Amino acid sequence: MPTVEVYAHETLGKDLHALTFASPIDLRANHCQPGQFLHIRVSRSFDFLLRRPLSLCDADVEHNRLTVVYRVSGEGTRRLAARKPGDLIDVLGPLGQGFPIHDMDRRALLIGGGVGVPPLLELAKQLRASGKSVQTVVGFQTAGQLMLIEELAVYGEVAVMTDDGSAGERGRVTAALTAELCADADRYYACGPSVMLRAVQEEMSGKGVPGYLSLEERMGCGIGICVGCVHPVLRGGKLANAKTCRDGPVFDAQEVVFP
Amino acid sequence: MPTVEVYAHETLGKDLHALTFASPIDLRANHCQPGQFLHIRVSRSFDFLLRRPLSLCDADVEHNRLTVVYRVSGEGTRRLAARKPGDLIDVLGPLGQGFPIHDMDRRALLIGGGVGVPPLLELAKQLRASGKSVQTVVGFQTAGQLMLIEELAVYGEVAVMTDDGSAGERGRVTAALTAELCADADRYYACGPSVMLRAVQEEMSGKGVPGYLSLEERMGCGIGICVGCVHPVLRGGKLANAKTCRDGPVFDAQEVVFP
Amino acid sequence: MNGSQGDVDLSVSLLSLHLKNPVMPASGCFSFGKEAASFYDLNVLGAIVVKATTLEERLGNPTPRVAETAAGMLNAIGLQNPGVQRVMAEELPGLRRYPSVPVIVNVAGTAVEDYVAVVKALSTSPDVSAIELNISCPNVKCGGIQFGSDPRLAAAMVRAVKTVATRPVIVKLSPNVTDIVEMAVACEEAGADALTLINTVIGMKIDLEQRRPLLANGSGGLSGPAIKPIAIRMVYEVSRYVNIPVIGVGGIMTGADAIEFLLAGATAVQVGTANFVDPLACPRIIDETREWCVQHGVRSIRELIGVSWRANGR
Amino acid sequence: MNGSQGDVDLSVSLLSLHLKNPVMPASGCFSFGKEAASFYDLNVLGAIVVKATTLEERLGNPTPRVAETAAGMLNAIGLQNPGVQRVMAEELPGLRRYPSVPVIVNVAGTAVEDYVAVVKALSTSPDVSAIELNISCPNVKCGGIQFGSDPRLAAAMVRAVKTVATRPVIVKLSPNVTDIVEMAVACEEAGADALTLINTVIGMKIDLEQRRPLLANGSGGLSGPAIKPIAIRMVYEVSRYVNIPVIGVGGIMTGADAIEFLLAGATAVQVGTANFVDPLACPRIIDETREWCVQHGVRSIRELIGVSWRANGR
Ligand SMILES: Cc1cc2nc3c(=O)[nH]c(=O)nc-3n(C[C@H](O)[C@H](O)[C@H](O)COP(=O)(O)OP(=O)(O)OC[C@H]3O[C@@H](n4cnc5c(N)ncnc54)[C@H](O)[C@@H]3O)c2cc1C
Ligand SMILES: Cc1cc2nc3c(=O)[nH]c(=O)nc-3n(C[C@H](O)[C@H](O)[C@H](O)COP(=O)(O)OP(=O)(O)OC[C@H]3O[C@@H](n4cnc5c(N)ncnc54)[C@H](O)[C@@H]3O)c2cc1C
Ligand SMILES: Cc1cc2nc3c(=O)[nH]c(=O)nc-3n(C[C@H](O)[C@H](O)[C@H](O)COP(=O)(O)O)c2cc1C
Ligand SMILES: Cc1cc2nc3c(=O)[nH]c(=O)nc-3n(C[C@H](O)[C@H](O)[C@H](O)COP(=O)(O)O)c2cc1C
Ligand code: FES
Ligand code: FES
Repeated sequence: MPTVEVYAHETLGKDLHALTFASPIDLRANHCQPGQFLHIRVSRSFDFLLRRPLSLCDADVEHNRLTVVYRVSGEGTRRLAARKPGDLIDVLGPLGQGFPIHDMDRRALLIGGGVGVPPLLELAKQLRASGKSVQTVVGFQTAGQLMLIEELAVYGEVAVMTDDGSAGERGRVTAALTAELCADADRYYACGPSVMLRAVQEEMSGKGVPGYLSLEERMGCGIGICVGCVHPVLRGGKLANAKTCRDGPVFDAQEVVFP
Repeated sequence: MPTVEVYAHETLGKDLHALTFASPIDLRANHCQPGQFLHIRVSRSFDFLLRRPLSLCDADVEHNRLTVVYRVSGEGTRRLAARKPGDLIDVLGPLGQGFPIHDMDRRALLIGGGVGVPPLLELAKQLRASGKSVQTVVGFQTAGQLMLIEELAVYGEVAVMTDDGSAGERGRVTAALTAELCADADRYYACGPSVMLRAVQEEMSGKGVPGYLSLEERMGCGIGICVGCVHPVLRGGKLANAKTCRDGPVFDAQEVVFP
Repeated sequence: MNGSQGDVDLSVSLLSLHLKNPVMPASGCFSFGKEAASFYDLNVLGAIVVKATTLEERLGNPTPRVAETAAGMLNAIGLQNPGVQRVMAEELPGLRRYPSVPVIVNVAGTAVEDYVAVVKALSTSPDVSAIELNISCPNVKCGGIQFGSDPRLAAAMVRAVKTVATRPVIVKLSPNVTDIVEMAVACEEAGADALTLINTVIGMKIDLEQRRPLLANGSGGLSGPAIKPIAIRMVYEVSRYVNIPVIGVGGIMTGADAIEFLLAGATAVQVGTANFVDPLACPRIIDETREWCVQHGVRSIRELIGVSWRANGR
Repeated sequence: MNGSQGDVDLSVSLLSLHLKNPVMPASGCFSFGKEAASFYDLNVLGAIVVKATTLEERLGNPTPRVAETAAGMLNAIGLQNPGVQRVMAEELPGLRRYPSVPVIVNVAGTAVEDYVAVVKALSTSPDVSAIELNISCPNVKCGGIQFGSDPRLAAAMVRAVKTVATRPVIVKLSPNVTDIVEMAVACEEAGADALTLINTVIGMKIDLEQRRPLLANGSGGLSGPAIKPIAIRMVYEVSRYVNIPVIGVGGIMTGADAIEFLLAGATAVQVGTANFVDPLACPRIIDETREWCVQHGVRSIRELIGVSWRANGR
């Protein structure tokens, strides 16, 4: 499988890392979409048999490098955190359907929670590159978990929410989705935990803004062959189980059903 | 478990390595016997759940270091071969009963085959240190597998046999056990594959020379708790299954029964 | 690869089917082939086994459906599939692109009548080379597992299906039984043309933080290298006892693993979980199998089948 | 370790026995304790389970008796032991040095009368706190496994043993059955005081160079992390069904693994293969279990038992 070299591995905060590696595909020849993910083996050992999905956070087309930003949340990501520049890692991707960018849009609202924030960075970059204005709202449990705020601020205003009020405003991201903010937006793009996405979906559909949700499910294969990662969607009036790895992770918010 | 630092890792030949590491026990305070073994985890991964037994080949009391010499013969030893100076490895031991040195002996005959040769080096050293003369016969399949010949030659004459005649004399080690050579010997010490040990036992008992055999069995634990590594012995006229890890690996040749 | 590999004959006969090599993806671990086809040319495969097909569409179980374990994984997919009519109309025709690759359709259901109806439907399809009866899915209530654990029920099922099948019928057995040989013999006597062993082993993982089973379904099926010794033992026991071919599956990650199954008595092998870890697992395993034969002077892979027990006599 | 750990109550009651913590070495993975005692003070243990004891001395199987597998190992020791009389005379008295540690003696045999005779003999020993009936050893012909796979035979065995036993009788079940709950219920109804699950899973490894099974015995028992999901599922199913305590065993390597078994419904746990990898496994697992409780605000480990199914109702 595609084995690529680690270029840089930075610590962004407690248990938070940015891993940059040679892209398994030629970025000049192949466009990669924000919201797509990389599927990474954290070790050759059978102790970590399955790959870990991590969102594309930055694509450096010039140097043909990709960056993922991840939080150490279990043994697998802990193992990944030990990789050093020059090490080889086994990476599949970018995989899946990312966030579509619509030509006619002028203003995009980006909404991220926790480890759902990283894909918003490449998204903001590509949105700006196609001339749209970007407004971002991100939420975290607590100040210690903040990430990528300055990087996102390069592309537009960033509002920060924390559950405990230790940074930005106290409250959930939905509290920041004021009528004012949303009236302006042609479209929203959200990535974060299920509870957040569900709340965002409700809030924004109430406000009549169309958008996209990037869903998170446990994956077996990441390439659409195990049917492990499904999420219910309404298609043609019928309930279906879509594969988040191949039909998603990004879905039109209208079709996503939260069970 | 005792984790010790690798001091040196040399390549002695194709797939043949000498690994030197800090002794898990203080060698000045604790005597270690030639023929004892170290029980080494080749990796933390569950892919290699069991430890690998490797014979003590050299004990450097002054620097408190131990050396094992091993051949890469499977995935576990291949993994071990990747360890570099400064790495930490998990080593238990030295374990088991080694070769006893008898005060009244004057001449010892050492007989080794293949990866049974390494323990003879520390044995030759200790025998010489206690004033005995040492004569060694070693056998290998072919010239490419020779090991430790010069090192052994420091302590006495070394006769080399190869199955294909590509080095030393052609033939099995038993062919070198001439009446002349054996007439001199007070005792023999043998380590090697089962077929060799069985032939040596027969040959030497015929010649009336007492001796020791170091046996090789697959081990579960190496510390006497799984009863996986047994070998039949005759004790008090009764057949018993002795643990090669704890009662051995070195046994009085008289009591060893080859099934 | 080197030139001398052309000398190794990897082909095996399985029932009326000629397989150019003994390696095929396992059911449920390859979907219907479309996705894998973006990674390699499926023509290299010995055969293809597609996902379990039921009479009606099934949405399967809620998520999480998969969990990682030591050297393995648990799944509780719950037989999600579009139903036999759509499988025949939408999925199977795409595999015509690989005419040298037999297509085996895995069939599941709740009652004997379901199985019979699905097999009847499939028997009209030009795209089906053989049927694999999945009487061993541990992940759905009434999902066939009762047929997989009672020899009389299994035999009745096989007999019923054989009356309508126009293709060879392979029965896939569950390892979650006291006596695998008894199950195998019951199926053989009822007319099974071949056996596949093993399906997944029932297992569970508890989420320590949530303090409840990690899979939404509670338990799931264990697969991957962890179960290889269980599968090898069952293939060994069954293949030396029955007179129909056995397809081995469980934990195959490398060519050496495939060889181990052949030595144990399998005529062909299926690769499941490995496809998730490495999308190129099947072609790699085929190459490694060939390479092993070259290195061991094996001219035809058929020489290896069952050697581990043939040497000892039966 | 830190000071607040004194706050965690790790003790559990198992039958009439008070265990200072729920962790004990598993039978056959600790011999009779002598060797482990050179690594640590056995007083830290919740209990000790000693190696299977039979009526007469047994030499066991030929070697190789052990083989490594992915995240596991196979063994076919074949019940080597010096026989019950010498066990009582030579092995058990040494454990008097650890008066706070109950000693559970694992009993195996061929016929019901053997088991009864061994239990009778052990019932006269002051060194035995409980009996663990091993009706599940897969590695000897007629080694008890038939009792472990037939609920009626198991029940008959338990009844016969209970008539002579003066100590609590724990029955250790085999996972190699179609219906583990049926086995458990049969033993409970026959008077078993507790159950241990699971013994090893039957498996095999083929030596590719020799082209025959690696173990001299052919098949062997699979243990280690590979089987943990199988054990967890059985402990979960059985403990929510029966009313006697369940001791969980299979693949425990860490404190988190022990916690997983308690959540699944085990009242205590046994540690087998881990002792081979790390002679200090038991004391380490006890420490890690305590540490986990501290970190999760658990005051008494008894709070955790069966929580994974209690939450869902029965
Ligand atoms: C499409 C997608 C994109 C993601 N992008 C990011 C990202 O950019 N940054 C980031 O920090 N995290 C991201 N995650 C979550 C990340 O995949 C998990 O945190 C990670 O897999 C945990 O692995 P572990 O070995 O540390 O945990 P363990 O608990 O040891 O993992 C065990 C198994 O569970 C799976 N698993 C555990 N937690 C999750 C989870 N939350 N989601 C999916 N699978 C899980 C693992 O992949 C593995 O198979 C993403 C998840 C998905 C589905
Ligand atoms: C007391 C003793 C001393 C030894 N001393 C040496 C030595 O000094 N130098 C040396 O090169 N070799 C020595 N060996 C052999 C060495 O232990 C094996 O070559 C090694 O364990 C193979 O491991 P592997 O992972 O490469 O092979 P694998 O085949 O992957 O190992 C799988 C399992 O089988 C066991 N195993 C495989 N081959 C052997 C074997 N021949 N003997 C015992 N267990 C085996 C492994 O330990 C492991 O548990 C000794 C063996 C014993 C019993
Ligand atoms: C995600 C997943 C889905 C599966 N679906 C099916 C199925 O639909 N029908 C079937 O007979 N077996 C199914 N299986 C079992 C596999 O075909 C195979 O028997 C098992 O996984 C053991 O092989 P492995 O260890 O190579 O994965 C499934 C296995 C997995 C992991
Ligand atoms: C080498 C070995 C010997 C064993 N001997 C016995 C035994 O004598 N009696 C018994 O009931 N179980 C025996 N077992 C089974 C263990 O007690 C335990 O049930 C099994 O190994 C699963 O636990 P583990 O995965 O922690 O090893 C033995 C296991 C091993 C590995
Ligand atoms: S992870 Fe396998 S289908 Fe999506
Ligand atoms: S290896 Fe376990 S007793 Fe010797």
